Amino acid sequence: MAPLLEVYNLKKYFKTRGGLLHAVDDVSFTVENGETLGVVGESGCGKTTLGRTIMHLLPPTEGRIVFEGKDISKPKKPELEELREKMQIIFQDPFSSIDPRMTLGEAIMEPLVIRGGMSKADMIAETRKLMDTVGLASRFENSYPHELDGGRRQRIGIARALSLRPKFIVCDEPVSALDVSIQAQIINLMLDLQEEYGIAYMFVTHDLSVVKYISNDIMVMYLGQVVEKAPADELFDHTLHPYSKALLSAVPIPDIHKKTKRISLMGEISSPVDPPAGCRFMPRCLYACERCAQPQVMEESTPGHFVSCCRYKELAGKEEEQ
Amino acid sequence: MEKKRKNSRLREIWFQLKTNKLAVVALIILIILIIVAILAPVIAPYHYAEQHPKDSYAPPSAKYLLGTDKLGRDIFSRLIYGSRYSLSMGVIAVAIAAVIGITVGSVAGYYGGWVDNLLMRFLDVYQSIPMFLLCVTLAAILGPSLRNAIIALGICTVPGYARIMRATVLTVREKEYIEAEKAINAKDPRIILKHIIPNAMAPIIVEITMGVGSCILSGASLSFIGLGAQAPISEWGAMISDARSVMREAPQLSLYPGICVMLAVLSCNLLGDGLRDALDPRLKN
Amino acid sequence: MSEELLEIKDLRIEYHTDESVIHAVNGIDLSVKKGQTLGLVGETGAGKTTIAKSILRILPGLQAKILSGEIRFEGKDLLSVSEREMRKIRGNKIAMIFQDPMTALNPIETIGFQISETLKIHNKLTKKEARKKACEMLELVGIPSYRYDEYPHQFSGGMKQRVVIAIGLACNPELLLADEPTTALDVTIQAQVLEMMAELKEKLDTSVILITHDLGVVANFCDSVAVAYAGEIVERGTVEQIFDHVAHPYTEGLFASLPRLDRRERRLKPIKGLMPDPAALPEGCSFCDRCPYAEERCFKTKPADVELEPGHIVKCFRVAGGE
Amino acid sequence: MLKFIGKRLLMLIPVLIGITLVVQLLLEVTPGDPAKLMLGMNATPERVAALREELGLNDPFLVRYGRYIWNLCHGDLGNSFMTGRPVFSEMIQRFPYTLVLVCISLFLSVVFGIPLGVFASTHQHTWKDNLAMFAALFCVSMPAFWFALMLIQRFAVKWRLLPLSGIASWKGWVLPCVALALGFTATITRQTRSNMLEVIRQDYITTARAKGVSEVTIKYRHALKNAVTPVIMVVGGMFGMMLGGALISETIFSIPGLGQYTMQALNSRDYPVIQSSVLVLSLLFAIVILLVDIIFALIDPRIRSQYISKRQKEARTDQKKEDQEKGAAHSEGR
Repeated sequence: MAPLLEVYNLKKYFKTRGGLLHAVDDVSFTVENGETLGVVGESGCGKTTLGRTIMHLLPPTEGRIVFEGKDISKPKKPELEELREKMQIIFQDPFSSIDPRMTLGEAIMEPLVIRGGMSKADMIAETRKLMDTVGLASRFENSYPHELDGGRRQRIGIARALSLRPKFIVCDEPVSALDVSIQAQIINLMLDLQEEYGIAYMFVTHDLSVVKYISNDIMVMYLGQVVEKAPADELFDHTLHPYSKALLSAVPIPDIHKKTKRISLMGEISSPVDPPAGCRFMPRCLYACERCAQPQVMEESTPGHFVSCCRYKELAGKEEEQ
Repeated sequence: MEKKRKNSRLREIWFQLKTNKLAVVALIILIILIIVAILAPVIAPYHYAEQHPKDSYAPPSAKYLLGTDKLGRDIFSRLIYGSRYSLSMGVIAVAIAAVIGITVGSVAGYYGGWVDNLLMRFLDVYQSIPMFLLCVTLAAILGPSLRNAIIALGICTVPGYARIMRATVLTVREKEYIEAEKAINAKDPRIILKHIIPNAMAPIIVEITMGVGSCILSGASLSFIGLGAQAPISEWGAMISDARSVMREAPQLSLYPGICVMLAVLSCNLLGDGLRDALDPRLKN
Repeated sequence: MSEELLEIKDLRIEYHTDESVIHAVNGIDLSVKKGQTLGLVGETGAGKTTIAKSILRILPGLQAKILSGEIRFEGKDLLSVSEREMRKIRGNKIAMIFQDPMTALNPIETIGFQISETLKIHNKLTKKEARKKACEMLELVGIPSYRYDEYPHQFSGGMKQRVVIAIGLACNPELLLADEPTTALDVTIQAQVLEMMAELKEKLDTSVILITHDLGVVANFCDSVAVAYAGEIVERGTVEQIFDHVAHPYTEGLFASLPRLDRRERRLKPIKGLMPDPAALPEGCSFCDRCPYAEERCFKTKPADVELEPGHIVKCFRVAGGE
Repeated sequence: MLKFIGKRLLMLIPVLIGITLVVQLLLEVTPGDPAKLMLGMNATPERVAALREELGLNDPFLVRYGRYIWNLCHGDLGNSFMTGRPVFSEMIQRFPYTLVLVCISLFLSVVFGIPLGVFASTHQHTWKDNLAMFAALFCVSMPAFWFALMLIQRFAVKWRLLPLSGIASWKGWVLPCVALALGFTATITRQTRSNMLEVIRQDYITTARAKGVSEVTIKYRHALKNAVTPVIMVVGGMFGMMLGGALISETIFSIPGLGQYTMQALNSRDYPVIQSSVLVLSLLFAIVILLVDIIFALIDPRIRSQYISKRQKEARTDQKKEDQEKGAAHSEGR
């Protein structure tokens, strides 16, 4: 079966006074039906822009997006409307992604109202059902978002996204603003929903541990480009790209007996405005060499494991020597 | 559900406003002023232009509550009628300015790009002329009358509303929930009417409340220099102007209308302050 | 013990707002040993920042009320010293680093001024000396000293946090209160900053209270841990005691709900429910509503501190049960 | 810095062109024939027509506008219809009076307004603050011309302490300046207070406190410096309002400044004078705004550095825009 979503060479540039800001630069990937693609990266890597571009909240600069076998790179209005019933988005900040003047019930019902074709009673019933699905007690129906805590607010966001029965949901850091205990509740809820409705997720986050939990495939981004892409376990077991390695090692592990050897990176992320042609990670990379100034090619090391680094083979060898 | 929500929103604002004693007092004063203005012919003992030549400069008495002026006109009645002119000056001028300003500001803010650029550059030029100077010039050119003064005031105060509306629309437009609305297929008119405008209204409401006050003030100034209400209309500023020539003989004549202007403007400002806190509890100190 | 640098006893703090009284801190006991790092862990609203600010006595004066308690620092009760004396301690003996480097620096002063200011106040240095010392501090936190005269907006988030740390450490304080110093930063930057902090701590022999919600950070940088929940310390002890012998159900739940890089599980075990409203705390144990082991007595009476082993103190009936 | 000033000076040009255009247009749509006005009620139509021809009033709009600009560039603002004297020399003569009046008033407002605002903010939640704030609101709500009359009534008529009008000695300046300054002082007080309260809440103030900085230093160095920056913006806008206020003040106190000149011209429809007044006063206003921008840039490093280093230019321009918008919103809020 064809993948649910295919993205080829997607680019999204913003014009700024300093020059072209390469927010997403030549990104390709696929998402299978009912599976989860995790997109990891630090702030400024373009992961959020990528999600919005696929949702057509931002028009892509270049590249092809294929959904259910149909090219949707430049959708016409009716197409786009149809598309948005199948693709939804959950935002990072549940505090700002719901109109503060809507009650919880109204907010969840709104997508149904806009789609139309349902009687008011049906819509109310459907809303209650959705609230139940995401674990919101019906007594909150007339509450305003500011009266609720972050976890419940994020549940509203999920219910809204779910209401049109989409096949694909872009989740833009949905748990980053939440406390650990609440975060776990929401992650479990999302996993349950995926199982029940067979939804595919594109899970955008900066948190590697979360992404490990929820993803089938993981894509690591740096400055608008994909540096490594692999099935989740493969990525964690055989990390190839120097940036992915550094990223992994930087996560403090909550176990006093497993002290990780940290790979300290030099400096900070460089400017995404008119970046040089070579490897974008080069200025911070411990293994940078002359070849890195050339444009990098994505290579498949083992089936399904892609890496965009000209030295990955040498580096893998080196590590074994050690 | 719809109705209930609107009510509860209003109730919430009222609840917040209630905690501010001064604002409540201001609101009551304004309501009284409006009632007085509407019922002026009923309340006032005399018509504002009615002259009693025999009773020139009469002291306060049961017959003339606050005395009379040179022509023997009852000051109290004139003040009551004056509320009609002064208030309408404020309200109508603000209405003109707000309607134009909100429209211009929303268009500029929502569509952005060259429309925004053009409108904003135009406002830049507009605002580089000192506001009161422009207003006086306009009023003088249109010819001195109450109506023309209101028009001049209205036109001159447009930029304030336009800028505030534009700024708020710009911030609201960038909010994530607007993006969320787009993601569920909400169309532009729905987004603008149901989400952007209601969320952008708060600063404008405050601005309008304060604006009524400042238009009453500027209106009075216009009348004072003879470019607003013309005799015998007893607009408060015009009354002060009348009284100016007899300041030695009857200083109280300029005192009363001044106090009236101040009371009305003060109430608007207090209410505006109160509303600002009520609409945006964040700003409350 | 004599080596305790800071000891907090039965601290209670309330916030009074227009509508309600928020019980932010409800009788906590804490201690920090000299040269050690204490990790203060807890979720939003657990009262962590309030504790830190109360040590420096910089709580918002009008709303916050310290009801009772004692904060002993070098033999003095900080809650009863004069404001004058307190000012000599702030920034000098006890310094604080704030969560958001973006807003913690004055936007219209040079970073150099902001570092040297504290030196001028406490060490009575001349302008020139202060500048020299501030430049050293900058180099110490990894910022070239020629950037002395630059303004905060010219620095990135991670760099700003370094500046904030330099301000904190400028006077060589005995105790550093670090309030979520890396939460606002990216992972790789967080690693850089934390590592630098740990190094400086060793070098300057400073004790640290590290406030965080990240158990990973605690495991890597702390000697002892205190777990805060709803204004109480529900469990405290050394890292070994907490990480290897979890006793309190909340701490247990916290560990279970953590997605882990180092393990393979398909499902997290979250704690059910939410933290109680600090304006209306339950009568009994504050965790009773969410606790999987809650018994009747948990709802009625507050559990007292139980010392499991020396230094490992838990607020729970279950561990006190005598098993 | 020079680049910044140069750039802002260049931006003045389109604004000036805009102003002249607006003024010309305004007069265009005005009912009434200036020629008739000049010759009085009982002029013959022939004389009116001749004068119209002489004044070039029959030429198309663009021609007249072009001529106006051309003359303007030569320092020729035309002759007054009423007196026949050149407007330019007349204005030069009157200009100092207005400038003195407005500058003294502005100075008074700032000198009293800012400390009062700081005072109120540092005494928040006490009766002192409440009283100061109510008094300020009171003053904001008071018609300035009425206040002027009350002052005259008390100080000149009743107590005879100060002259009724005219500026024969320094005493003559007292009342006009006080009258003009009052409302603006109150506005600055309110603005300063709310800025101070806003700034006091910021994290960097807590940082300063945690450093052991004394409360006094915190308030007067850290907070005030941050709080005053937006006030400067407001002061710029206020200058324009004061110019407007000068129209009335000068008339009431018979000060022979530009305001009085303009008022007289308005009453007699003396077009060249009206046109020139609006232009000159607006130009003055624009220059002050420019000065304010420069001061603002000097105080706020975020804007200053914009013209020093090119890095991150973008973000900072946006920041500045935002600040300006805020400033504009503030000055309009009055």
